[in-house]
Amino acid sequence: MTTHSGGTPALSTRHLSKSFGSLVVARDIELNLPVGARYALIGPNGAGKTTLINLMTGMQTPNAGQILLGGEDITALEPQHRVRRGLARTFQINTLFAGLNPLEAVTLAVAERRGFAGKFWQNIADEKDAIEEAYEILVKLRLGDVCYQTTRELPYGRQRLLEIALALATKPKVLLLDEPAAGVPQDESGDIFEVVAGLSDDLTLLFIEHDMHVVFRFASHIIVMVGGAVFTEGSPAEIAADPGVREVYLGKRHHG
Amino acid sequence: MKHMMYAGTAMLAAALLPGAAQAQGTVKIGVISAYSGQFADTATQIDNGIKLYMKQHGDTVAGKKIEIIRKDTGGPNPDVAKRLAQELVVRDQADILAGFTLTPEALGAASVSEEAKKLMVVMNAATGIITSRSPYIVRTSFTVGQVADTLGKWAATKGGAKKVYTMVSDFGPGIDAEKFFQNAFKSAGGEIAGSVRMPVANPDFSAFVQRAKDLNPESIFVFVPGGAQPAALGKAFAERGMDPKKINILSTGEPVDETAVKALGELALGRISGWHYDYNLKNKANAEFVKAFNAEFKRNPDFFAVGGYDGMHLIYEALKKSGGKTDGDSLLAASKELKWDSPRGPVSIDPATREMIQTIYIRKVEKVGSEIVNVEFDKVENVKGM
Amino acid sequence: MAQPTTTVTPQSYLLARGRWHPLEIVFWLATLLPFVLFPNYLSLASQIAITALFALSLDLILGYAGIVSLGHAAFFGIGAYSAGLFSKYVWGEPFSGLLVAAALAGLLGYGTSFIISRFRHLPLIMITLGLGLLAHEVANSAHWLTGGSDGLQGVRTQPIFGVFRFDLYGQTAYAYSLGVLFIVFLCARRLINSPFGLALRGIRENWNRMPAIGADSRAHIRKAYTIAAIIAGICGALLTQTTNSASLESISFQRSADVLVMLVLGGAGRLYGGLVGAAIFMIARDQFSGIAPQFWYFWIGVLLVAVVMFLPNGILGGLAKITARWRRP
Amino acid sequence: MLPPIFGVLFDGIAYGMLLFVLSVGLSVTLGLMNFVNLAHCAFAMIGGYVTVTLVNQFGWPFLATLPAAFAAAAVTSVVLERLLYRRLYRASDLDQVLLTIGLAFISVSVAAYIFGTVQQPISTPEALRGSVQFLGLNLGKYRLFLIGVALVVTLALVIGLEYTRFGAQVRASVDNQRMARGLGIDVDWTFASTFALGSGLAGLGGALAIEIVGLDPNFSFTYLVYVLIVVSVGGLGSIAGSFAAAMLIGISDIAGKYYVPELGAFLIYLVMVVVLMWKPAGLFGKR
Repeated sequence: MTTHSGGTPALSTRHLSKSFGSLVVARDIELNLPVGARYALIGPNGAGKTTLINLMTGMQTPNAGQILLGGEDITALEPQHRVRRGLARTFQINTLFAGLNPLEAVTLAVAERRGFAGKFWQNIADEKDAIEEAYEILVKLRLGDVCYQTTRELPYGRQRLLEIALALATKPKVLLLDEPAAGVPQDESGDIFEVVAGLSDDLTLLFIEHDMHVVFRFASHIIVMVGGAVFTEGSPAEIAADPGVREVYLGKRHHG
Repeated sequence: MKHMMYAGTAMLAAALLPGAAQAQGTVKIGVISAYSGQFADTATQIDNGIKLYMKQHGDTVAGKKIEIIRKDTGGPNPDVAKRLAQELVVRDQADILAGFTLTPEALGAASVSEEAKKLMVVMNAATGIITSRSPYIVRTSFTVGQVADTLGKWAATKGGAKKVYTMVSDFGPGIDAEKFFQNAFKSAGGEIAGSVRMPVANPDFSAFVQRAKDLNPESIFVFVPGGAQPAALGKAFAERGMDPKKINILSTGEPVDETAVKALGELALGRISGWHYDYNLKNKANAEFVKAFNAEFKRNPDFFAVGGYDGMHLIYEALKKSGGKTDGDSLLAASKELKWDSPRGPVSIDPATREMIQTIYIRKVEKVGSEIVNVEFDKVENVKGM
Repeated sequence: MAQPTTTVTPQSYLLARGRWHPLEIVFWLATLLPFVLFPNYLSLASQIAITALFALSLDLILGYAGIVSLGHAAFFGIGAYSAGLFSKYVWGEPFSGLLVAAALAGLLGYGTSFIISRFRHLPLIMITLGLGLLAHEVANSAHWLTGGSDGLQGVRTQPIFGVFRFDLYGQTAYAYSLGVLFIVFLCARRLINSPFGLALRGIRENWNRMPAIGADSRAHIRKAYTIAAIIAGICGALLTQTTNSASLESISFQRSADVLVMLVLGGAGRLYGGLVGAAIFMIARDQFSGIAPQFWYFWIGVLLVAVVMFLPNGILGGLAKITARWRRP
Repeated sequence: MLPPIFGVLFDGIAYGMLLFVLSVGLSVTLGLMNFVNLAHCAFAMIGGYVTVTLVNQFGWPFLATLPAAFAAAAVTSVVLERLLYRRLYRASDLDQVLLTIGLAFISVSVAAYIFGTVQQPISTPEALRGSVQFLGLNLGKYRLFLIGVALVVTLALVIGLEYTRFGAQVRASVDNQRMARGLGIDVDWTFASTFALGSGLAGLGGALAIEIVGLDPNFSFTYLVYVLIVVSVGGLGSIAGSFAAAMLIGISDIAGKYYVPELGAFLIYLVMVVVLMWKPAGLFGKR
């Protein structure tokens, strides 16, 4: 079932549940992400995919269940502490620092990780290593040429890349990508996923994506969610062959 | 920066030396007052008093032209008042500082008057300590102690009160009023049944009035600042069924000022107060003053206005006596001997304290014809400031 | 801003952002002009410098971290009273008074920062307002200590360095206030260009993203709030020392509201916004009230409305937009 | 016979109702339109001065001036809305603060210029003076009247905003301007009339307030803090919330002063801080 059997999973959830009154958005979710995996999370709108990411990253609090990062229980940790332990995410809707430029934003993320963001007595320009690290990340994500432009003036596709750059600057062990190419024209979305595919093999990836071509091309493993619960999971081939998936998801997609 | 400072000092010295000579023909009076903000009406009335006096007596005294420079403090800001006093002395070459709606303003400017040796005429601010802050301060209003002490003594003796509950606003003048009234009342044989201090910004008094009523005292002494509160307090008394005709409600003048009495109407009947001035006072000087004031400003004068009016009188007379000399010492010496018939009755300056010696009237709110007014029925003469 | 060229490395770009602009040097040279050109206005200049510093301290939390406070005068007042009480009961040396005031205000700021950092938007504004009003009531009810509404009596400030007396012309007062303003400004400027300054801008730009890059926004806010409180305390102390008075007005809602208006008028989120706003507001007020002591509110009101209509984001914000338009025709 | 504290509580409720009428308009404009209108009490002051002038100069009966106070404040606000406010619907909160504080400044000096700085006296009709006896309590007639007016206002607002076509349009425009325009709703007109309604209520509150708290040119600022407290404690845009908050503030203020007068000045602020720390969005707030 898993590509890397044995060893502690990079990220796992146990009996993770969340509901608002009678509306259940996460039902007893059990997941294991092996180290270095490339997982896709699919499912119809309202299946609870983003909620799951919110729960795992601590932006929402579960009613029950645990989240384990590299075997450590992080359920009670605040979001920023999960990030510092190596669990990063991007957002489906751009959640960027509109008034900063990419260099500043990524440098800030690096500064937070390196623990000197509270230093108020030193010029930021003196932090040469951190600035260079930030610049390297930007270049890797093809943002080197626009790194001095204010974020809000960047083209939309570039902003999506900056989402990923900010997450990478935290040097995550596990990266959760919430529709990284959402809203990007089809021809550009390939670019974004190529960048994603080029990320280090040590990095464990989970991404939400609707475009099945992209999913089948980049994922080593697919999780299907429906109605707040895991419907099924398996290799791309298994999922493609699963008639149930076709019915609940692929079938519905044509209506949605 | 040091260089700049020395350069500045040199320039200043040069600029200032001829200063005294330049102001030969005019006497400049800097009026520092809270013209804007919550206390604007007080400042307006003081200003009306000043304007009326100058209209009646001309703007030339002892051969010199009087010029008024008005400065706004915006409220009880000692720092602003001090700065304005400095500017008046340094920039405008003022000879006399005057006005002072509120105690903090007067306290802020006091040090300037002392350092620059300028006569400072306090036309309203009424806390006792003010005159001790600079030897050049003369006050033409009153002190809270002067009124509260007199009323306390009067209430325990002639007023026949035995047990009093006191209700005052929780700020300087209120606490002064409480202290002076209680001490005088007790030393004249009365007993204090209890007391409460009420927040300064207090729009509704029913809770405090109910507390007083629970104790069922035979007399109550109240102090609240002028403005909206006197009427609110009076209405609270009426609504809680405390009729001034049955319970002695004593106060200084503010809680039964003209606005309050007008707003309360018959509810105010029977309220007793001790005060140094009312537009309804019966004397010749006041009759003329009220008539002229009404003609000029379409409203009645109050104790603020008479403070400004008498303040100008003091300045005019002092200038006459000093023969137009405007230095602080000459004007102070001249002021100390003054004695005149003010609209508030015979007054004089106490040379020891530089406060007004004046009559404190004991009044009762009564209906005279169709009007409801404060009517004096007793008085204590020659009360010194304290 | 600067377009990337081959010669610009990321580091030199950031270095350049922190460099002094010629206009800044002109600005600070201009602050010395009153000594020569307006020697009779030095008392006003001194109070402008103090208010400008107060606005700068509000800018650190409002302009940079996006924390709107309507109770900032609480720290000003603590500084004012503690400097006054220190001179009355301990000794009147001004610099030690400044330090004591800064320490006490900072302590209070640090204590309340734990409450402040938990809230945002309207609840935050109203909680700061509530705490500010409570501080005012405490100062009023502690007559025995503060002198209540009469103000604190018996403040005696010694000459600076034992030499420079606080004189009637306000020379010493202005030199002292301006000196302190400049030194604190340098610190604030360094802070803005520091990693911490960047983090504060991050909080302002996107509160929700901060935890996702591993930032503890609340810790940042606690720190910023404490620093702002320290500076506000210094301002209060300066006012007490230069006027030998401390009053309830120093801790009032009006002072909190006024400084907010001045900062927004000048342009929040810009180092010079508070300074320019305070100077323009106070000079306008002085001039208008000189013309009509009862009605200067009218002209100040017209000024505010006009600025909002023609120069959004404050005077400096509006001017920046206009000059940007010039450069890119 | 009821113990006297009930009489005190009655006064507290009546005072709370006055705060409610003064504040509810701001709650509507701030909550529904997201506009920070710190000049709200200036509109209240307009209502107050209209009533005072009509009663004292023109001899109108007090009650007849109340609709005039409402109308004057509403009309003035529409003029200002068309000229100034409208341009700042999308501006930052801080710019809105600056504009409306500026207008409040202007209102203070205009009022001082026209009416003078003096406290304005008002004589209410005989029927509203004095008090009635009820179970041994003295209930002020004017306070009974205030409570009645507040109840009518509440009822009218709840019905008006929940059950009428106008209410539906307001809510639609607030939720999604573009969609509302698409549905043929005149969004500009809806906003302007909501604003007029809010300011008109302030004008009514200002007229009713004279008897209790007086009227002078500083009114624009004196009650601003109280109004903001009521709006934030109640929850933005919630009429029931403003009502509950005004009651809470009125009663806790008066009861606090009665039982622990030493805390008199602190209590309102403490209540606000505690409520907001417990429920940052206010008692009935949605966000």
